[in-house]
Amino acid sequence: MDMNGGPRIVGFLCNWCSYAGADMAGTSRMSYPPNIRIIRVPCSGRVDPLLVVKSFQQGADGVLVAGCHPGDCHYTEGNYYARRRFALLRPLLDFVGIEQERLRLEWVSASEGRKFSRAVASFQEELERLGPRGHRG
Amino acid sequence: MVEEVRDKARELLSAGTVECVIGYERATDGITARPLFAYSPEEADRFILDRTCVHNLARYLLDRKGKPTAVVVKPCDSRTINLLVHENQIERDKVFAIGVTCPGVVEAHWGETTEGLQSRCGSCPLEVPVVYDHLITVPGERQPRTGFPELEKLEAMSPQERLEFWQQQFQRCIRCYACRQVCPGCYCPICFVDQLDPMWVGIKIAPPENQVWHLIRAFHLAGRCIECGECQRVCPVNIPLMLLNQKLTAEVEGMFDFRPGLDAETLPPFATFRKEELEAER
Amino acid sequence: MVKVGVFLCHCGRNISEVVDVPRVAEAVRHLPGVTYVDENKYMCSEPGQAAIRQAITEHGLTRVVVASCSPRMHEITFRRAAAQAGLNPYLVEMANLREHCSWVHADDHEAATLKAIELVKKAVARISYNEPLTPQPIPMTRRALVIGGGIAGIQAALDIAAAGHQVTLVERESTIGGRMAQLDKTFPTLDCSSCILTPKMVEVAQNPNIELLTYSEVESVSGFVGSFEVQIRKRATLVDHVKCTGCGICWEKCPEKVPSEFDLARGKRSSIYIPFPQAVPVKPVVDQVHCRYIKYQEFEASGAEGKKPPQCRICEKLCPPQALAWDQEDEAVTEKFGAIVVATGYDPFDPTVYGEFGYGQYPDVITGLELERLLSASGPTEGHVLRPSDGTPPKTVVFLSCIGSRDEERGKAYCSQICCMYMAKHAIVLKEHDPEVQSYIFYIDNRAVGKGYEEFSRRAQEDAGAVYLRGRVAKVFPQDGKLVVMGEDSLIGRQVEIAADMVVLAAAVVPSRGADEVARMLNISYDSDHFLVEAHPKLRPVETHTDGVFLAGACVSPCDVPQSVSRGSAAAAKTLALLSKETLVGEPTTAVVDALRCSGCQLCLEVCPFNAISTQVVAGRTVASVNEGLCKGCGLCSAVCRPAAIGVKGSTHKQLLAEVASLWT
Amino acid sequence: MTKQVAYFPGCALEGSAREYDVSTRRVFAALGVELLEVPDWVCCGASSTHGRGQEVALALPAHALRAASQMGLPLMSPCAMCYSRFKLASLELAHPEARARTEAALGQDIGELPSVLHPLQVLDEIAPQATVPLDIKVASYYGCLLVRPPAAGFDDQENPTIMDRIVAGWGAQPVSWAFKTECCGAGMALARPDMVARLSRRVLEQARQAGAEVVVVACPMCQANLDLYTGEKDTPVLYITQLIGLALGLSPRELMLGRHLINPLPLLRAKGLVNHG
Amino acid sequence: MSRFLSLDGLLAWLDGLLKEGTVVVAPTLVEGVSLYQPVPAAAEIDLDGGATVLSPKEWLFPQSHTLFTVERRDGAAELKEGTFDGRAVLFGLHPCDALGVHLMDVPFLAEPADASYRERRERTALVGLSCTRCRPECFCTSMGTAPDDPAHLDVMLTPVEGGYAVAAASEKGEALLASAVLEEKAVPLPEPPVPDRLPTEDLPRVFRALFGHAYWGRVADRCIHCNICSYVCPTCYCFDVRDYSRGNTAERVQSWESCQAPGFARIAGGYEPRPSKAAKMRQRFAHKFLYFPEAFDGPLSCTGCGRCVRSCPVNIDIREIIGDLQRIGVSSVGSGEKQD
Repeated sequence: MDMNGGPRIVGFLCNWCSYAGADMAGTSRMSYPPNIRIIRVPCSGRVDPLLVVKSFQQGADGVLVAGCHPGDCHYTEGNYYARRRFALLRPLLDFVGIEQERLRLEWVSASEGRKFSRAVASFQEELERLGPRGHRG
Repeated sequence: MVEEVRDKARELLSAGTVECVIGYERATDGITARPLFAYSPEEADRFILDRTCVHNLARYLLDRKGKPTAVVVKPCDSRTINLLVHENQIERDKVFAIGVTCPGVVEAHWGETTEGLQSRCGSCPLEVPVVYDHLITVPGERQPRTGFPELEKLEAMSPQERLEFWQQQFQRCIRCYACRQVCPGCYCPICFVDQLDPMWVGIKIAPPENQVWHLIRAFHLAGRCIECGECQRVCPVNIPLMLLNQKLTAEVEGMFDFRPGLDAETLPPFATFRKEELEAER
Repeated sequence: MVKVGVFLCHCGRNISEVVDVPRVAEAVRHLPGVTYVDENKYMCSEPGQAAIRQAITEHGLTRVVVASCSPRMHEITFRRAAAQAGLNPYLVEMANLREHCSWVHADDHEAATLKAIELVKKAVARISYNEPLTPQPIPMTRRALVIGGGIAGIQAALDIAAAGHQVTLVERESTIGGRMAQLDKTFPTLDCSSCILTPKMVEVAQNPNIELLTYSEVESVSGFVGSFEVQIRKRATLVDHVKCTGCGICWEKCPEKVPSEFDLARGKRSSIYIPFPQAVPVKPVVDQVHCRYIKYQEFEASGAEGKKPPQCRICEKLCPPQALAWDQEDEAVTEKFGAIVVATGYDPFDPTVYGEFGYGQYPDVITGLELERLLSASGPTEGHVLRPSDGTPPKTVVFLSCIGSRDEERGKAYCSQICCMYMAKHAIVLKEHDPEVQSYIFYIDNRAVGKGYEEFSRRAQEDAGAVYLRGRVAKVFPQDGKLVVMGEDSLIGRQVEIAADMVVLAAAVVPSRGADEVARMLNISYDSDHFLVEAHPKLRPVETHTDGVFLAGACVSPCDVPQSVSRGSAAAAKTLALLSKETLVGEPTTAVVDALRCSGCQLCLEVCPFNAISTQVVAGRTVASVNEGLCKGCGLCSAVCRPAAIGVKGSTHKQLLAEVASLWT
Repeated sequence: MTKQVAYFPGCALEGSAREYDVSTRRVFAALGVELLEVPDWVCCGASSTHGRGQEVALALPAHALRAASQMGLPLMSPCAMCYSRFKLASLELAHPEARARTEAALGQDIGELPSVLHPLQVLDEIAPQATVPLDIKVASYYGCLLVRPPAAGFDDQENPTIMDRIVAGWGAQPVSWAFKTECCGAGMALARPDMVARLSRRVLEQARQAGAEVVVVACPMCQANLDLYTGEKDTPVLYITQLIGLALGLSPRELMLGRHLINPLPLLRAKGLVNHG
Repeated sequence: MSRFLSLDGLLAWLDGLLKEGTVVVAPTLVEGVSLYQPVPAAAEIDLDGGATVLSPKEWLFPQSHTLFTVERRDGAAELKEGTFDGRAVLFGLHPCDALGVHLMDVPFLAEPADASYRERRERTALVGLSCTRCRPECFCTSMGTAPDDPAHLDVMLTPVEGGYAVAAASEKGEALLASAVLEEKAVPLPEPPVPDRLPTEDLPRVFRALFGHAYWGRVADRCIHCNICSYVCPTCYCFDVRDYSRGNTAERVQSWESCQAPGFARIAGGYEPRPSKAAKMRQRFAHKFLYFPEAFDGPLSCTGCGRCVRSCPVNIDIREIIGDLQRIGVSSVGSGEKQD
């Protein structure tokens, strides 16, 4: 079901801040595009580049990794490592033709339901602008 | 200078300083080189040293953990030693590094060699090994630095063009894993790509699988590739693998001012972080 | 082959009015592994849970997927339900059809239903890789360490001991008692501080469950909750405390008098001394900086020329039990503890940064704590308040509040909490001491929040006639033998000047020196003001991010005696909850290493925030090994492990990969 | 240590406070610091001028700042008001937009902002070389502008010590007192003489109580007010440069000691700080 | 007199075959790499290219292919086999590669035959091209074929002035030639070139004798254990089979595998039957010169094409190894010090 129903987004959300932030968006009824699939992980620092690359291979148009704001990591440092990891993965993806805009790292706290829903919406727009991925896994 | 290698080897072997000296000898085509493992002073007579000595012999230290070994290293190869020491794979004091200065090496495949140097030599930051126990100076002008010309060519393309370029490359891949086997940074007991549980990639040899393999292979070398270029040299179907490594090398140097293997102490990019950094790159 | 039961919740109409639940049920009925599908109006209700339990037993389910609300809401509920039916609780997964679906896609029922189907598929795909997890039991050393012998530490130690557990109380000074011991009276009841404190101090000394280590400091801490290895340095007192009877001859006769730290240099002590009469233990220590005999020995050792200092040793000559032990040396002891209470207390802020108030320049400008010593019967003036300059009793006393508090410019941003009340107390007590005393109190806001506090500060104004002036003081300067306090009464908008005999500065409360080192040893964090940080400011106020380490008293934030005591008891309660167990059960979701896959590169050691990873040799290869006691299951190690050799239980590579692979199928 | 500075005398030192200008030039010459006067300098923008709005408040001082910058030297002005204005202006000009607006108004680039100095800061770095022992009790009076606002000041805003340190270095005995930074009444001398009188007298009273024989100042306004409203007893008020001049053996005439309302010479003679005159 | 096919005639013939839906698999140049690939038009064929990097086994025994897929619908499973039901021409085989195909037939067609191999094999005709020159790494004559040997081929073409001398070697070949425009004329055949000859006398016995010889350790020293030699080899036929499942569909995939690969034949619990480099290395040659001949009485499992020699990154040279072993064997059969 390529682009109809909107671009496919895989969201890796840290359990402590961002997953709770997504819950907050729910409890506050802040709607956002339905075509995101959220995978709960202990920490944004847990997200292995392999999972991102596999997501693209499985046909994702975009991958969102969300974690606690810098300094707020439940495990004190996880998000800093994540930040470095994806800062390097993005240009590599871009280099092989997967536009780096397709991999997003967002800081979403447990109280930022609004920020989460906006992030998904704007990511969706971005991906629509980019169109379907040239080569899908 | 060839004699210097032979003499040093004889000396180390007869003194029993090391059990084995790894150097180069002439290959069966009579024009290229191949690795030689000398265990006795006599064998040392077969050592050669010239611009066809392309192999990164330091990689073999992984096969000789704990055994006192001497190895001939060019500047690029020498970075291997720092990398492997830092990553706790080898003990520095078990290694005797015979460093050779390097004016660059040629493209050499069985039965054929080029006049010009390998392109990767253009981006090599070194002329003298970063680590050695004995240094041999090889005469010859080092070629001027060219940076990463092919890299820039590709970066100038549109994402779509790059996509097509790499699909063309990856679909040729036969997954012989020579690139991995020859790489000094690829020493995992069971490579993720060979793992069946979970099956990250699996055995299927097809473009999507090949792409995952090549992306992760490159990423696993981010901040670790010591630019010996062996992966590209050994590829039987001429995939320009160094482009992927060079891309990451450039990014890592840009973001973290780090170039792997120049010393054995500095923490690599993924082992550390700075609180104030990279918010822009997000 | 797993047998998965899928339980779909309508959540009243919260889910079902958007998501076509029966359609979801149909769509997932034939997924690999799914052998049972059920719907319920409220899965979390007792009937709902009963349905799950029943299905597990009747259909022999080996996995349970509950598609309802957020796992953060009810994961525990459903895990418990499964456990009751004999299924390992970690074989339960949830699909979040409410917060992540029906509530956010209310405008598009079709899309929401399709998404719901995929969310359930995802959970089913994941769950076949769930493994039964049982928490690793951590052996509990049923013994606690309390760092700091102030009132908070004392209270914690007593409560822990009262519950019948062993506790070691470590105090840096030669006596326990801390700041409270320096106080004259306590607000708002005005009980004599030492009268209520001393009995507790004595109880500490006498309680068989309490090991008291004074004149000692914690040097290093390793290990984790249940078994902390702590190295404690007992500093040499040069007095054999076993022999010593505390008769007091030595400190009476010692000729070398030096300023007393306890009296904040307002009084003197001998160089072999106990800080104050009610000290516990009542055993003296030799001050090695000032002792004449030590000086003599050092001179001898140096081999310098010239006149030798006197040998002295009067204490030794006069000591009946011959307890002097000149060759005594520091002693390092290492002990094991199950839990640690940190009660390092506070220091007063140094007011000299406020040049305009002339503290240190004019002898009659003193701090509140110094006034306490002057008021104290055991203080340098035996409770007669006299001006340090000329020894005359002050008649006009002016108090300056917030010296270092609520001042980001030159002090601290925070409110020190206790000052308003002790200024009121001082006004009242001074009046009691001498009816002629007139107190003026310059305040910014009079903060009297606490039981009986407001009444108390009224009492200061109405009974003790203290004049409260709202405003900051610009300057204190001497004039004709008095201290002129120049300030503003912001309520009438006028400059006021008061010729005072004595000026008392309510210096801010700051964490005591060295608290940050203790924090580093325990791997707990402190804020920019170096106060130690709680696990949660509201809901976990005495816990820290390091399991088994608790906080008590003013090391967390400024607080008064009653608060310190309750914090001490709270920390004790938390400690006892641990010590009451033979073994601890931590979360089982920790990292595990597959030694066959581990390359031994040790990158995981670098990134682990909890130092939970070390190395071990397996079949001749050095590989990583996880200490489950320290591991918190964050998975940083897992993400940097190239051969995927280290994984986190409950968030394994297989589980996450299965979720990814299930998408859009 | 600075060997050359761009020197900005300012209006006061051209008129009422000429002795401050002269003594400053003499002392610094003697100490081997070359004062290069800012070419055709204009008003620094102090006193009431800068009240007219930010543009003029920055454009006026910017003129001298630019000059100093072109000379490649730090800008030094003995007048506390000028100093303060320059310092504050240079802080504000650090902000690009303020700078842009000012350069537009000026029609010139300001260039790299010079550091702004007060003579006290320079003197503080020079090793004293007294030839005449200054056996005299001194109250150093800083007034408001040398230390406030904190951003512009170069010492503790409530209890500054730099001047005490300097005079002590030159052999005098600074007294410890509390009114170092109290207001002298400043520009209100004409509008509210009564208030200025009260404030200034009080400052002098405090100095006397602390046992001071002379008060040293580093601000023309302070000098004028204290000198004028001296109260019942006469306490000479000298510029710090005059005091140091004495220590260097300069004559009262060279230091224009005669210009003060309270004649310091009797005391100074008594103290043996001047022999002829 | 023999049959002659002009160059244009050849192209027309192949394009004709393509038109009627026959798959033509022939050497083509991809980014400078010569590979056997199905071609869209005869013009794409790299006619005078020497030996390809990969051997033609790629077509009969693909790197990877799906044996079957299963789809699950409403509880019921539906199975689809991956079949080849077309016709194919494998064009441009040199005699060594023809021998290679034959050596693949031996294990794959021996009952019980490998269904998918047999299917492709039967539906594929082999059109050969005799060699006009040898490369330094060639040694086909040592392995029982020759530059002009038509054995195992359906059609044999010999390059001559302006075209090819054509010889049909089988009925399949004759049938295939039906659509070719052939001329009858006398064409002098060129002298076939002569490659190096290796001492292959009773290799199996020598291998058996030197099985535990330290020599293996020494050769293996420089081996990096990649899969190149096995993958370029026309006779290596090891493969692995795995199931891929995703949602309601599953797929059984067969892919090449190499005895040189780390973890080859590793079994549950991590046990490796051939842990040492030496044992791995020996395995490949022992298979070719000892196990295979013993298992299928006779033929050595090598064609002398020299691809492994050319592609090996560290110059492990099968010719050198045979030479060395013979030398050692002669000097000290059996007496080699035990190595593992």
